Amino acid sequence: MITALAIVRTPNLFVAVMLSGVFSLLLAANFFILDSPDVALTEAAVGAGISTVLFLGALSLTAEHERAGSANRFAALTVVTATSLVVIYATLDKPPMGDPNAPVHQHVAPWYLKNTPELIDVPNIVTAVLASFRGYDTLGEVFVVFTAGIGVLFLLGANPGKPAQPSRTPALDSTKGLRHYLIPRVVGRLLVPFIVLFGLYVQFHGDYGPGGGFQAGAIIAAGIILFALIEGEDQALRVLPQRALMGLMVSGALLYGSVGVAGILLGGNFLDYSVLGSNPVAGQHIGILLIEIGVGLTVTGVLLSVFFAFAIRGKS
Amino acid sequence: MYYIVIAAILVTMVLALIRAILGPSVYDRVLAVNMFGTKTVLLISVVAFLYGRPDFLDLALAYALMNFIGVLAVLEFFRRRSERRTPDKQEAR
Amino acid sequence: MELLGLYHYWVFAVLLMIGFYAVMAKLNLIKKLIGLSMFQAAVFLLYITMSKVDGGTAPIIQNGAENQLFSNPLPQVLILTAIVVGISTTALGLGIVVRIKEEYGSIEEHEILEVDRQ
Amino acid sequence: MDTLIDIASWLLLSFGGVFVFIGGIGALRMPDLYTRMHAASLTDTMGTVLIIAGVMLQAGASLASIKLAAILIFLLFTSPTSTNALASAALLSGLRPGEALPWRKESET
Repeated sequence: MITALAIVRTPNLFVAVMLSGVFSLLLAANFFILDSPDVALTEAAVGAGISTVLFLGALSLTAEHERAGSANRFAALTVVTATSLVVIYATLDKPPMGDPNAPVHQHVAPWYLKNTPELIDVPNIVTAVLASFRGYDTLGEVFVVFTAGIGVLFLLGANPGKPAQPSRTPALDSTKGLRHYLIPRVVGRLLVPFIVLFGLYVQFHGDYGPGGGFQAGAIIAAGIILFALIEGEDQALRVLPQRALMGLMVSGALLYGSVGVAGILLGGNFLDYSVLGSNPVAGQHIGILLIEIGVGLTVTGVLLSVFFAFAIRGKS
Repeated sequence: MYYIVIAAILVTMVLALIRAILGPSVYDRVLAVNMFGTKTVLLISVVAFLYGRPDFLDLALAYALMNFIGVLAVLEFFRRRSERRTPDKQEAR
Repeated sequence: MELLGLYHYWVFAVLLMIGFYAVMAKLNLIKKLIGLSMFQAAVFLLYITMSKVDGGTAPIIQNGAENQLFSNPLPQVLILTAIVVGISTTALGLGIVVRIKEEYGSIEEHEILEVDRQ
Repeated sequence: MDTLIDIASWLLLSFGGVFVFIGGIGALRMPDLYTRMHAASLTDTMGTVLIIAGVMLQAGASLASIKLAAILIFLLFTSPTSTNALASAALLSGLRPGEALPWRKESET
């Protein structure tokens, strides 16, 4: 099932992008089978939806056919085989898959599993570890995402102050987006609110089932991208101007940081939520909720502004 | 019983994958990818029941939505490309 | 039997090497990026494989069920964030590629080098 | 009663599996895009409905069934839509139905 994907490498660029979409779907299904629904949800939302769209956006800006072959194929192959031999030799030392006595399962993980119910009382342990025990890490990740978003905006120079050429003729405007396909348009319009609603559900249900800020951000962004595909980017930008997206990014990151600072002000440590509520457990709940919202806002903002940056670039 | 269904879905996924790799035209590939996506949704929902954790159906829902968005994005990409190549094709239609 | 338990790691190794090969041998920058994301995916797969426990179930506590064996949540947390970070770095890479295309008129490595030499 | 429901759901599941499989073969073996589309849409509608109905019977009346129903509705909305968009896009790009059929080729020669 998984090895079949080795074939993904071969054909032309466009096909490669589509096959990589398939690849990430497969990968996500595999994650699901390996008992990690949270990760599978993220991979599905990010890999299958958004990265395909982004790659396509970049492709439409560049060439879509790869030109003649690779120069130093032989050298590359040698290096690759050598490395793969090393890697496979290394895997021989690994414990067999699913072994409960493997070293990974002996370190801090049992402590998380044992103490989550009493300290945090959130059913989804992944969320608990993500937002509370390892809050610093997640803060760092959020800022990496944030920085990457800003980097793309710098590179593609999408200037939020300047509206994208208002002098377009209306006749041309009516062909923007998938407008002339009636049925997709109607159905898509019908679906957009449901997708956003589903994203919100994932966001706030993250404590109990698979979900959380990262996934919800990706899903909501995908919903709005669908809107942009159907109605054309101009329409979408009118609803959600880039200034607002910047606001989303910044406010998400700030929310996360300020929760941490609030912990200090209330007498705890940075990112220590226990002091936020009347008792520690309630405080943890509030903290996790706020942080997930912060993460969701940032991810939505970044992904959308990257998408719009590509889209606008493509038109001018 | 679930296993038989899962096997059927997996085989179909492989067939769709072959079609996606062979596919003479791009549209064949899009079709195969779309089919692959729906099969993944089915697979997830059956596996969720096999594992006895039916609360993971959210995943299948997310897959269904993402797949749709992906296919629409691909079509939009084509439309734009053909517009760029032959700008007057719109009127000819 | 011992070896069968390792096959997931081999899948990981093969994927990793395919990605590696694409990054090194392909001249097209977008192809390189796809290879890079495949490399990432292989690493994700490695982590998630490690988190699996036989007979365990996903680490979400169900009401009414006692003493369940859970898979390890820690690698899952790491990968969850890594996926999102991965897509944003890929987006950054794509942004750079688009700029390169605009400056050099090509996304093939050797052609870019030629333009530089002139 | 329980066994009855079990049998019903198993029947549905296996029929669904059969349909999915047939559709898969069809999508691989059919001669041109439009016929392939027809085969693929078979798996999308018949297979999906049967399998999800079978699983729903197993789930009984619970939140899971509601989610399954939502998945079913979404699939029934989206997959014909994307197939339609695909067909119209292919038609616009100048791909005519029936060109690759074997008898058409024979009659031309």
